[in-house]
Order: sequence, then structure tokens, then C-alpha cells
Amino acid sequence: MIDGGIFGIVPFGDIIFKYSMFSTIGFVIAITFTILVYLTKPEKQLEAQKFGEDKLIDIPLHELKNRRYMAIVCGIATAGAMLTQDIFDFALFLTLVGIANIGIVSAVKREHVLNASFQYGLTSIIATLPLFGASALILAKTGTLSILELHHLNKNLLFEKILYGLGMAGETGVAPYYAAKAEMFRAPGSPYILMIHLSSLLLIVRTVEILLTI
Amino acid sequence: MDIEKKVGIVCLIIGMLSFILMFITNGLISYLFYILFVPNILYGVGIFIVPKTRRKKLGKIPFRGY
Amino acid sequence: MDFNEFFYLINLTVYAFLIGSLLLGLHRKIMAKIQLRPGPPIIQYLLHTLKFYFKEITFPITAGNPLYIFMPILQIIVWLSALILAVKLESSLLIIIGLYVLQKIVEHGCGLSSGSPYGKLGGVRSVFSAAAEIPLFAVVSTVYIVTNSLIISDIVSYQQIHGPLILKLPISAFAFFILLVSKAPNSPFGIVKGKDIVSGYLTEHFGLLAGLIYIGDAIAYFVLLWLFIAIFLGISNIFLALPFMILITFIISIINGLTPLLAPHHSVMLQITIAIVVLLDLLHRVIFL
Amino acid sequence: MIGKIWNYLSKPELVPRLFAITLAIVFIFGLFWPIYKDNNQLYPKPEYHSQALKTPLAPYDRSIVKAQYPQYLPDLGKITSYLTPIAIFIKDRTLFFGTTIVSTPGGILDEILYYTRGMDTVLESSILLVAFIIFTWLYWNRERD
Repeated sequence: MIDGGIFGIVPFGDIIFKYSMFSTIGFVIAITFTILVYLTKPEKQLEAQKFGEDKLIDIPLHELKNRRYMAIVCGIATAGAMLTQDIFDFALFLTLVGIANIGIVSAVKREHVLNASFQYGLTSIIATLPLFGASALILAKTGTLSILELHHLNKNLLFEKILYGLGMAGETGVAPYYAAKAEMFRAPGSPYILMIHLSSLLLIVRTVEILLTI
Repeated sequence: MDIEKKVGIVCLIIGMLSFILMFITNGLISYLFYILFVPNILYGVGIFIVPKTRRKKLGKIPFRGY
Repeated sequence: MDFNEFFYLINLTVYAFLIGSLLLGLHRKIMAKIQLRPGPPIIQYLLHTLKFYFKEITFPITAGNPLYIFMPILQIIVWLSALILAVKLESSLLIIIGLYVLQKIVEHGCGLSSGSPYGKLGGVRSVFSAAAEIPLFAVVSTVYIVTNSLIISDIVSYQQIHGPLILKLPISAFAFFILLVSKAPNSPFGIVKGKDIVSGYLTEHFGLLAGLIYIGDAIAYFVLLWLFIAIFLGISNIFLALPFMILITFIISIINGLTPLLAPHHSVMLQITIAIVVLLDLLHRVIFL
Repeated sequence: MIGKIWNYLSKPELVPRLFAITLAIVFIFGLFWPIYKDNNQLYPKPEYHSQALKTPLAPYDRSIVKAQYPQYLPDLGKITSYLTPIAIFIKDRTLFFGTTIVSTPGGILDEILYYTRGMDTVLESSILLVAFIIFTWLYWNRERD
């Protein structure tokens, strides 16, 4: 027992969306934050100037629209990743979150932010190899991708699990590889950047649940 | 009416609604309404008992230059 | 829900808040005694919370609303739901870890939504110190491998038969204990609230909002201590756990009183090193046991 | 000493390299890990070249469809065989429809609508869409300060 009881199931063919206690809480959090990000106006950052008064930095409208769109995509993808019961589908959701994260900061015209997001992008590109490789290996070894089925099979999948975890770590930019990500957070515009962090944290917890289940 | 009071009224309404819904519903949903009820009521009640701000320019907080 | 249950929940919340704030006050007192100061009275944290609750408030013009107001409310929501899920329902451990993770979002959101440079620095450091979660996941996995369940009531009943888990999983218990240390005020890992960046993410949340965050912090301290005692010592009753809570607070405050604040990079890397140790322990258990 | 190593490890430029090195070490260990194929596959592949010149949908013809969850089996057959009218028009005239460019997912052959793994196809195309949005935004605004 990991997730504390099932409430319901939404089938899309072979891919199933399951509402357990754990996934429902994650889903509700992700959706709440997506709505909040849509409603919130970005903060104005105060920058010290070398000469004269401090300058109040506003986010211009054209930049705001693009970043808000990316933040919403990121939120919806996170909400979907909470529910899905298919390993390959989850990997795709992870990739979508990874690329939307880069999109959120790509519109900021600051050199160090762009540099950090470039490094993060490289990591997430590398991370697709272990992620999809691990799901392919699992499919070959067990003949199925569904988490509900893998739960009953009881095969030794240690190496695949390690690969999958590594892929997740690169895609969400988790702890040992956080340095690039922390730089990204210096960009102005709070709610959108908040979304990067929220999605990665929720996805880490969800991945741990999946790895314990299969 | 300034924005703090407006938010306080919204929070009070949410708190009251969840207080009523808490007793109608059962199981996990009622716990959800309970955890919505507590902080909203705390903020909504609190904003009406704090003293009125004595700052000259509202909202200009005292860090660097303001 | 009927009135009995409602009063039970209210009682639980107030109990958690009171115990948490008194323990935080005790923590401060012991730290002061170690540093040869008289220190404030034990109810000081409670008085602080009340004082902030009745203070005037304005929203800064740089703030991004409604995120700015939502964050203190979220802090209470997170820890109340952790309290109910853990103490009342004794539900899945992983859900509570997920809620603990949301605490990071609160820190980050508070720091970023205010627009102040100090708050921003606190938020960036909070992102940076997210490494503290990795040992947590390893701890969860190790507990799952040993007890074959993550539901807290199952873990507690497992320990009633086989003895407390702290004897079986000393490394995991140590990692969880480091987490408690990093959550306590003035800890060597407290780079988020370090005095070099004023108050970190709390800089621009003053008055009433600070009061709400303080309430959330007290409940958080109670829940985390309870979680440690329930998982590793096997005692889930909130009254029986009280002496252990005082004992753990005593140890934590001695550690915090004697150690300096680490530099941000060093704090993070030390936690990552602990994480690697716990992960190796997990790998060893998976392969050989 | 240990502080110096920690300081060195926390540069952003080092992150992809560190990740790649970790990955390489894990892959080396993977060489000693038994990797085999289970014969009871949910998505069986036909023999190589067994479909060529026999069916117009050559590599994409999925005549055997198994369902992961048997209770949803009745809905499978209808949706998997869905083709647009244009696709049917072309299919009737040539045996090489499956290998032409129009038959790739997103082309005329509507694999998008096949029911068993429909969610995947939606996600794949949305990943591409998001990538293109980022690129176009950067391209259009490259002159702006």
C-alpha cells in the first residue's frame, strides 16, 4: 500500500488515469497553482542602479503573454503526470514539463539567466536518453507499460529503475544538478518561475511513487 | 476601502462557506473544507482587528528608496 | 462531519500549535543558556505570534497579488492537511512528504512575490537547498522495503511487533534527524533564513501575514517531530510522544547552539553527501537483503 | 580541501558534464546487467518485411490488437481502423501508402485517433508544438531589447 485508496478511474484505451488519494492531492495542487498563476500579476523587481535612483523593473506585455502561456502548459502537464498510470506516458509528460520550463525563462533577456537555462536545456536533452531507454527496456523485459500491471509482475527491474530515476533527475533538474536551476530563478516575474519549481517537486514525488510501485 | 480589506472580505466569505459546507459533507471532502476554513477565517478576522496603518503613502514599503 | 469531530479537529489544531510554539520557545531558551545568556521566556514564540497577529499591514507596491497573500494562507493549509493526514487519519507517508515539499514552494513564493531583493535571495537559496529532500525520498524507500507499506498506521503496528525502526535503520533515522535540524531555527543548514539576508523570504511579509506564517511554522515543527517519533520509535499517541518531543528538541538545540551557519554551497553539498550515503544504504538493502 | 571540491562542483557550467559522467558510469554497470526480451509482448511487431507488397499500410498495419485491460476491449476495433476518406482513396490505388510521407502520424493516415495509445500521440505533438512556440517567439523578438 502506497497511495492510500483508489477513488476512480478514467480510461483512455491502454492509458489509464487513476484517482487515488495521493494523485488526487497532487492533481488538485497543480490545478490550483495553474489558476493562481493565470490570475496573478507579476511582481515588479527593484534593481539598484550605479547612479541615481533605484529602477522599478516591469515585465512588458509581449513577454508576459508568452511566459504565462508556458506556465499554464507546464501546470497542465504536471496535473496530467500526477494521474497517468503508464510509464511511457509519464515520460512524455516529464519531457513536456522540461521543455515548458525552458520556455518560461527563454523570454528573459538577461545573460546569466539565459546561460543557466541553456545548461538546464542541455541536461534535459541528455536526460531523455535514460528516460525513454528505461521505458523501452521495461517494455522489452515485461511486455507491458502499465503501472497497474507491473505492480503484479514482480520482476527484478533494478537497473531500469535507476535509469528511470536518473532520467527524471535530469529532466526536472533535481538536487545534485540544481545549480543551473537556481541561477534561472533570479529572473524577474514570480508566479511563472514558481511554476518551474512546483512542477519539478511534484514530479519527483510522483516518480518516487512509481518507482516504489513497479 | 483598500485592497487589504477587500481581500479580507473575500477570505471571510470563503471561510464562512467552507464552515457551512464542512457540516453538510462527509469524509475527506469535509476535511478539505476544514483546512480551507481555518486560515481564511484567521486572515479575515485578523484584518478587521489590526489597527489602521499610519503610513503616509500606502503600499510604499520601507526598503531601499521607498 | 458532526460537531464532535469538528471539536476534535479544533482541539488537535490548537494542541499542535501550542505544543509546537512552546517547543520552539524551549529551543530558543536552551540555545541562550548554552551561549551563557539568560534568554527569553519559554512562551516567547507564542507572544511573538500574538504580537504579529495584531499588527498593522499594507501590501508593498512591488508585490504580485494574489500570490503574495495566498502564500501565508497556503503555509497553514499545507501543515493543517499534514496534521490531519498524519495524526488523525494516519495515511500514506509519501503524501506527507509531498506536503513537506510544498513548504519549499511557500518559501520560494513568499520570497519571489514580494519583489524585494532580500526576499528574492531567500527564495533562490530555498531552491538551492532543495537537496534536503533527496535523503527524505531515500528514507521513504528504505522504510517501504523494510515494512512493505507506507501507510503510517501499518508502520506503527509493524514496530509494535518487531521493535522500533531506529535500531534497524540507523542511517535513515540520522538523515531524517538532519532534516529536523535543518527545519529548526538558527540551524547550521538554515541558509534560507540566515541573518546575512535580513530575514530571507520573510522580509516583506510583516504584520498579520507574518503571524500566519508563524502559526504554520509551529504546526510544522509539531508534525515533523511527531512523524519522526511515529516512524522510527513507533509511538503514535500525541500525549505519549510529548516527552520524546522535548528530548529531541533538547538535542537539536544543543546542536544548533554549538555549530556555526554553513556557507550556502557547503550546506547544500553536505546534505547531498548525506543523501548519497542514504542512497548507498538503500542500494545495499535492495541488492543484498 | 573538501570545501574547495564542493565549491568547484556547484558551478552551473559543470552540471551537464556531471550528469553525463554519472550516466556513463551507470551505463557501464548496465553492461553486466542481464537484459532479455519477454516473448509475451503487449504490442507485438510483425516479422520484418512480412507486410511488404501485401497490404497498402505496410509498416503500420496493426492487424493484431491486444488490449491492456480486457474490459475495454469492445471499443478497440472500431477506432484503431479509422482512416480519413482521402487516406482510403489513396490506399485503394497503391500498395506503398504506408511508406509515403503523407502516412506518418499527423499525415493522412490517422494514427492519431487510434484508441489504444491515443494520449501518447497527443503529447508527442504538443511537445513539438511547445518547442516551435519557443523558437518562433525567440525568432520574432530577436531584435527587441
